[in-house]
Amino acid sequence: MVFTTPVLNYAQLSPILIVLAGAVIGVLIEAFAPRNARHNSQMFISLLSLVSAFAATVSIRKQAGVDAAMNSVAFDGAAFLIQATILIIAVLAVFLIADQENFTALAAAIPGSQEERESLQKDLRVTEVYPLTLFAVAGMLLFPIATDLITLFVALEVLSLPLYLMAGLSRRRRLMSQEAALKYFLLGAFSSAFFLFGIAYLYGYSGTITLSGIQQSIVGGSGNDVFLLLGIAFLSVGLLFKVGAVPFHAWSPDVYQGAPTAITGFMAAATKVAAFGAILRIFYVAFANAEWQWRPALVIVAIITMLFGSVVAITQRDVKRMLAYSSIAHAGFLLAGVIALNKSGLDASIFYLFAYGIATLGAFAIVTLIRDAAGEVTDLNRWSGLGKRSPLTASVFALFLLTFAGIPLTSGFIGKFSIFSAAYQSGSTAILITGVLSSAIAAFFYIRVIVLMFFKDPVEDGTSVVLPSALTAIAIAIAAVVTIVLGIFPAPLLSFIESTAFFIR
Amino acid sequence: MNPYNYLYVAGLLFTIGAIGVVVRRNAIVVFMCIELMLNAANLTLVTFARINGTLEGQVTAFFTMVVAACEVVVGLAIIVTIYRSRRSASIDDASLLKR
Amino acid sequence: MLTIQTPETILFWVLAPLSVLAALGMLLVKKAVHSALLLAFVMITLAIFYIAQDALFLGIVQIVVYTGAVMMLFLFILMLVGVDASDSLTETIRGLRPIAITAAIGFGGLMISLIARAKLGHGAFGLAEANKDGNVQGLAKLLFSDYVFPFEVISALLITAALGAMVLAHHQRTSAKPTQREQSIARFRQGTLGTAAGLPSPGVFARHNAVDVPALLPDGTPAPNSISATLKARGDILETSQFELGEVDKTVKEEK
Amino acid sequence: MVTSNSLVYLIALPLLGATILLLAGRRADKWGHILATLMSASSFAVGLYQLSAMLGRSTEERAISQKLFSWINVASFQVDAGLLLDQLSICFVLLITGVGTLIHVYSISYMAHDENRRRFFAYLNLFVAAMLLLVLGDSYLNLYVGWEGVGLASYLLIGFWNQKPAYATASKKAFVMNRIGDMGLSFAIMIAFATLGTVSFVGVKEASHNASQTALTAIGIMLLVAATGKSAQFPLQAWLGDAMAGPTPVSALIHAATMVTAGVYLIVRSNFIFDAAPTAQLLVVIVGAITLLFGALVGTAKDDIKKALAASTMSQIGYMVLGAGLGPAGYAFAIMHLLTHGFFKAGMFLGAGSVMHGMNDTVDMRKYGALRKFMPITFVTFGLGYLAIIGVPPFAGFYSKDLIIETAFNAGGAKGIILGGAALLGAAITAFYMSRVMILTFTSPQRWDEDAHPHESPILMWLPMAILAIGSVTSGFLFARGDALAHWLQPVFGEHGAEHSEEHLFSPIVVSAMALVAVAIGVAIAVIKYQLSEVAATAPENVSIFTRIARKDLLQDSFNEAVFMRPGQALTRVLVKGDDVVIDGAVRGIGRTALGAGSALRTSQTGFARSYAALILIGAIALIAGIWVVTQ
Amino acid sequence: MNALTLLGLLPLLGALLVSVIPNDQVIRIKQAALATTLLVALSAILMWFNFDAANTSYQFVQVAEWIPSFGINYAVGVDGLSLVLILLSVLLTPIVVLAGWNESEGGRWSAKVFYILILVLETMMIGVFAATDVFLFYVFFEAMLIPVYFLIGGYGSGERAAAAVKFLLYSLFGGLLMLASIIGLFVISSKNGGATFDITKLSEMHNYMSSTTQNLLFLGFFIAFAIKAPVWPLHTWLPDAAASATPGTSVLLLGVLDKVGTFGMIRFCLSLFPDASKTFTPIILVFAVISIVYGAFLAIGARDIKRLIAYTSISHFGFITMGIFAMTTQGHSGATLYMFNHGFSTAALFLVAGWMISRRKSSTIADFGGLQRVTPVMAWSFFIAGMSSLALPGLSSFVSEFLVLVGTFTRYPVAAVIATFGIVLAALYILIPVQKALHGPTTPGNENLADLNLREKIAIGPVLAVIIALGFYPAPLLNVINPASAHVIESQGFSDPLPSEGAGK
Repeated sequence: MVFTTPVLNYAQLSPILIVLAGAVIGVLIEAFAPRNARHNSQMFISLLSLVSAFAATVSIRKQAGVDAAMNSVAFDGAAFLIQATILIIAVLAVFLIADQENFTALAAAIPGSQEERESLQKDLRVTEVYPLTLFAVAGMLLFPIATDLITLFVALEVLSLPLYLMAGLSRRRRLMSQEAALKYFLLGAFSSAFFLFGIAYLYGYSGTITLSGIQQSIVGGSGNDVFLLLGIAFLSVGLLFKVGAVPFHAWSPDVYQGAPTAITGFMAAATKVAAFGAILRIFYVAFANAEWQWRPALVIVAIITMLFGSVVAITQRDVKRMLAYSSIAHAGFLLAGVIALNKSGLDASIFYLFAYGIATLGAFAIVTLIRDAAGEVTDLNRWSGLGKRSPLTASVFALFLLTFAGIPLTSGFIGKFSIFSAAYQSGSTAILITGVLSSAIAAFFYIRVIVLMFFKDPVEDGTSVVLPSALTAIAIAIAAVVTIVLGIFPAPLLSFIESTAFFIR
Repeated sequence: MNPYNYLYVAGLLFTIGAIGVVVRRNAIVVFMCIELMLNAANLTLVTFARINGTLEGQVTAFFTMVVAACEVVVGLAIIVTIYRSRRSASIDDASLLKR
Repeated sequence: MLTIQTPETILFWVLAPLSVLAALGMLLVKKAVHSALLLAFVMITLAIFYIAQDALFLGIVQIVVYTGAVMMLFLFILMLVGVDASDSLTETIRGLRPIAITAAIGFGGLMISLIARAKLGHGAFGLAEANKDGNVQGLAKLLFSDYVFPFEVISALLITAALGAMVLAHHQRTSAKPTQREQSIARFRQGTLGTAAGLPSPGVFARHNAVDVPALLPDGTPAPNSISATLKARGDILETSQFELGEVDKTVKEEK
Repeated sequence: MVTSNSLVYLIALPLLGATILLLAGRRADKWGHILATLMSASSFAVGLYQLSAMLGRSTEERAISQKLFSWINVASFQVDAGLLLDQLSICFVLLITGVGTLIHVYSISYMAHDENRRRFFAYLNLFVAAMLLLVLGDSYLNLYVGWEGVGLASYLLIGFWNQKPAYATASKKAFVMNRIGDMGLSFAIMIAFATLGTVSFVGVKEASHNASQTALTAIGIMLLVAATGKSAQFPLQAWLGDAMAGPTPVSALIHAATMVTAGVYLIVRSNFIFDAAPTAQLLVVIVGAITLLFGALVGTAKDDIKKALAASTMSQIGYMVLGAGLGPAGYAFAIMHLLTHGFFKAGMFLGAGSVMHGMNDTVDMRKYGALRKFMPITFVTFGLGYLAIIGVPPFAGFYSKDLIIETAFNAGGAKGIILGGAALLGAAITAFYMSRVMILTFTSPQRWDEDAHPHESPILMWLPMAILAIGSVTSGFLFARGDALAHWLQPVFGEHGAEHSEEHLFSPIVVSAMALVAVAIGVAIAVIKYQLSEVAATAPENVSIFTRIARKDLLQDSFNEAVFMRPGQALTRVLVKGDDVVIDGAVRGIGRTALGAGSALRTSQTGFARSYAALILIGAIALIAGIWVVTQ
Repeated sequence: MNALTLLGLLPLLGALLVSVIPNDQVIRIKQAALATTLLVALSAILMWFNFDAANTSYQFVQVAEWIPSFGINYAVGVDGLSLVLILLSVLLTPIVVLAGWNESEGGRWSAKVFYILILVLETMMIGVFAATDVFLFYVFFEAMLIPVYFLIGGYGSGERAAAAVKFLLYSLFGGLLMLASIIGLFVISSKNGGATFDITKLSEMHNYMSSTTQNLLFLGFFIAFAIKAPVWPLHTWLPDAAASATPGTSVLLLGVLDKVGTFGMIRFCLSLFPDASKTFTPIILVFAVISIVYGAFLAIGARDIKRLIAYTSISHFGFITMGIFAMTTQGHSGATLYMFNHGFSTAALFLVAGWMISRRKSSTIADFGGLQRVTPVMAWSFFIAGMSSLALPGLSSFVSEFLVLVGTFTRYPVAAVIATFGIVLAALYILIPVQKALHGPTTPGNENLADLNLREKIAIGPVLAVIIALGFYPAPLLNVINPASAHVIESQGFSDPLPSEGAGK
């Protein structure tokens, strides 16, 4: 028996490794640093590792190869773009997370107990969220570049487990938060079981677990496609669950609502990017040659996702739930990019992910600012008159809503335009028409919120806009600026993506 | 005997696990059902490893076990937390978030 | 080409129905503990299947890690949550039962018919070739060469799990635990001698000596927390008034 | 054609006057009326100058034109702002400016006590300008501008005292009914452009030689519709009676002498179309005949002096339309009657105004009587007009009306007899109701209200009346002598213009005799009925159904109301409701459907993790069911 | 820098200027806004004189790459059609600013916001007419909704928020349909000679489309435009919006914004999809004729003066649409001229109605009465505007309306005949409010209403002057319009019908 020593290309793995290192240092800080020093040092370590990871990604942007980790990961243009996107979002998310008002003081304390009150008085902090976030980020960085099914599964779990945990750490309405964690966890585990089952069948079909191996089996396969299709179907269940596509979406409104808002923002933005990155790679690289079999199903899923998300969002009364449904609708739009299955689909998806992710984070950041004595106010009715109370906050939130609605001169419009044109290019008229229709429906509720904020009088119920902490303010400002700049001058980014994005096989 | 028979068993076990998630209310039992599904997937992997004559399937199953172990830790921690808050392990009781 | 020998066939036909039945039982029994035990049984049968299918290492791991550790963790948590907690199996969510039954039949039926329909284009190869250096060695080769990176990343998962359990379960002291000295100072500062001494055992000073009778404090007042919490929980606690002392001097005199 | 650059002054002067008066506002109150009158008079002077210039040219060169600028110029649709002054238009120019100036003068006094006199004069000037544009425009589209312009002026003047809701309504009614006629003119122009490719008189005239009869008939009928609107002909006559809400000089100028005759002008101007379109021509005479009888019948029942005169105007224009419809033979007579009518009817209206002026603005003739003694000049001038209108020789009406009756009889066959008979009958009824007006107002015993102090009007009022009376007396003779007017107009109507019909059903003298007999009968009945018997000061109620119908203008308003107005209002209500309920309702319905769907789908989010799992499971089942189907 | 770009930037600079003036110096803000708009108007007039009417190609052209990935350019240029509409926009804006001097009071936000919105809107209006790149056009088309939305919702009266939402949703819906068509065009162009949005190049694309595709794409554009220039039955947003908006906003809304619809029909529907235009012409004409009659009837039935004006506009837009699809030079020139004239006559009506309403504090027609005696100048202004609205010969609307009718008649006589009935209805819907509001006895409460002040006179004067002057001498506009119209007709493969009778026979 010959054992070949594995050769790892550490440069290409460096973003992941840096983030993991940051996470481990974070854990060590938790273990050894004095309590009052933890928060700042954690934040510093987190930001430092994320920024260095970003720098690392940028420095290797020209590299490409499938041998970074013995065929387990592929590094290519698309990988660079998606990793960079995730890291940027993560940095902004850490800004929000650093605003510790969002997190419980002591997760182990029973809600409403004396212990909880004391820990609040003592100003305890769950600084563990930083390493947890970093672990999640590491998983997200790995997920879209994984080229074998094991790595894919492991990455999925690495990104999910911290999120399950963090969903339960809300400072207020902790019962809801814990419930969100429970639901997210149970359903997440349920869907990963499907994912794994899918892996099993794909392995059974092709005898290999690498994406390129599967692709070769599809091209040159003998026998019939039952195992392949079962594999694709079950794998898709897991993947579509992560992006919140109907009918695998049900967790997202509950979890978005229950989780601490900073985490919701992080989850909504970064998970979507990572998951779509993975979906794009899997479908473009491994399944492309079986497109005529999976595409109709995906078209149907995309259509009902767009419509469902938009229609249900209309009736929402809670801003976080509304954003959740909106994110479901956006998952549908993004699926259009997968369905497109061409270069412009890839480019469009990456642009869309970037634009959408940043705007989503910005929107949730604004949600953290609207508070009353008992914490965040997410009841939309109590947002009425926000434009009067705080014109700037309301305007920025309106900007994010407009970009979600795809109004020109915002990044969302360019994204929508490019993704739908890519889908239409590959012949999906149905996607185009449904997309347009559901955008119209979606506009309905985005505008409703704008009306509420600007055209209704404020109710005097103690709801107020807190001054954002510097970090939150920076996050919001960056998100707003990116949204506008990408709406007006998208050309540099678009052509950069166009020239950069590709999948290596 | 055809090794496919293992696949049938795995399919049935996966089905039972999936249904268990839907019908059982105790969060721990639900979680156990998910474990059953993972086991079914593992059985499929092992069987396919045998059919395909490669060990990748077994490696994957091995990974699954590790991952499942981690999942169990996190999952049970969450369940215990919610049990401590609510004095109930029924997932039906956790339905504040809806609509 | 792989041929399956008779012993394995027998093994399969004995264990497979049992495992499915056990799984079904796990689905249907009321008590969570029973479910757990049945699941453990299923896992052990699976372990046997693994071994039968030339996955010796996995079979062992299945028993040691899965059945041994993971299932025990389940049982432990079940104990923590209340061992006799039992589910009523009546469905409370309207319409879910028929959906579940249909889904069960549909999913199972479809799976079986699809597996029956599937053709791989080649027969079963068997693992003789792959396992020729030994199953464990073969796995190790893959694990430490081709899949070394996910293997390493798994560590992140483990740390996450540990960290997560810590976050959710670890109680940080919000204040330093009072020392004995502090406790006794606090007792004397309460302004009554009744509580100045440590708490007596049940029955102490009482006129009736039994575990279900609260002790009397030096000032004659009863101390309900001298009785075991279990008895309290059962409601097995006697009324104390009949056993109380009549006259007690409750004033505190300063000793010069 | 000879071009000129002075035609525009005809229009520009009064237009300038109107503009100045309207823009200057109250500042012009002191001198506004004088300026307006001067403007009108100078326009008249320009007209006289043009006439003399025209007389100085040979027959072929009498028509002159002026192109001001290119107005609407889109591809083949070329319309210049151009003016055309020929023998026909000069008649109108002089009538309009001449009578117009007299009425300006009259109004100075008549409107002296109205605080808005300046505005009144502005409107008058505006009217004169518009009317001149109507008759001077060299294309149908230019005419259209004047056409609606006079409509606007008429609207403004009818509604001059619009603080009375009824007057405001009357003005609106006039405008709307005119618009129906205008629609006809629009159609005519559109058809002309679509079929002939031009809308100028000259162009259409040339093209009409080669055009099919269908096209020309269509144009002709549409022109007739236009004429019925503007000239208050059947069936668009209903507005004229109500239009008497305007100050009396307005009635005299617009609703008697000039504007209402625009329809006749239009038909006569379009002679080349009607000549080639017999069907349209036949319709013209039918409309004319019906209207002349209709107006006459209405006239017999009116107690309001102005409404009686209005009905008479309608009837007289009926004569003109009848004449114009009789083709080349009748054009000149129609114009002649138009001119003479301009004199005597304007005079009578002014007289009526004078009477009202003296009688506290009472218009009910049953409250008059015996005014002869108190208003001798009015009586005389009115009387001369009366004699002219009923057609007593040698007054103007005799010549003009007689010729129309004669031509009608000569139209040939049953048509001739019916038309001639109708015209003759009309003459008799005219004699009756005009005598009734005369008697009730001037000669019967007095039936005044107590506070009435009748007196003669000041000179500024009676002088125009006198001048018009002179016209009423002499104009007929002047025009008819040696067919002077017919010869003058002949170039306009082309070579066959003045040729008389060869066949004569009756010789002219017989027709004149029959007409005189008819007039005598009419006068006699009136005398017996009103002069020789007692007249009630209030209109008797227990009268025959015919009288009642006649009082209600032969039910024209009721008809319009029942057939157009009420269904129209109902339709409006239905549409307003429908817009809200059906169209907007559908839109709202879509919104509600979306909301409903949202609420319904929302219930899928039960909050139970198990049902979410079930959803995932169902999704997975759907996927593998798809596989099951696909791989079969 | 290009003159057109500069013109478009001027209002933005003005907005910038306004935004730095302190909030409490309202007069300064107003003066700055007025000065800016006047400057823009003057510049546009200057441009008008430098325009070569005989040249049918675009002038003042500027093309710069914007989003090269999609072949999108910043491309502006004007032909006769767009020049006229730009002129309309920039002439009306200062008038609106001057006329609505106090409109910004009583709004939800400060006067500053009001004028910034107006100025931004002006930029958008210039841009939307000047764009020769379909994408750029779409961007302006959609983006201009936002300032109008806030103008209606923030400064209007009555159910302003609901009306604003209705307006926005309708427009967005149409816009999204158009987006779908634009995507379709884009994809087709990218498959046939390179992605482009250049209007000239796109007008060749119909050669590469199936008739079904062409019809669908046409409908996407047309419905968007039919909503904008409300064609029955897509009109119900307009009365609500007009009734709720401030008079100034209504002027810009009906006078300019709705023209984008009819402008788009000419510029895009006809030139991009000539065959589909022919296919749909009969149906569109039916809708146009229904609009004419329907709008008129609803105007007759209207009780609210602003709604009445809105309904008259629906009728007028029916005329414009009819003229466009009549496919004759007269119809086209008439329609284009109609757009300009309607802008002014509606402006006059709305401004005067606004003054009436602000004095009487009611917009119900029945609450007025006898205004002619109380406030003669105001009454006269209203009257003249009304006369223009009913197309009295001698006023500007007549020329255009008659051209439309005559142009339609030569090809579609039935439509023209039915439409002509509209002129009778027009008399009713103008004279009824004139009678109720201006004539009759003075309604109690109206005795002391103030007549127009100097500022208002200065504002309304030019409008009325234009109405009258153009009625008598439309040549300056027609000279610019005609070549453009002839060009469109010609490029559509049409020629004006020859006289059916006449010289030939």
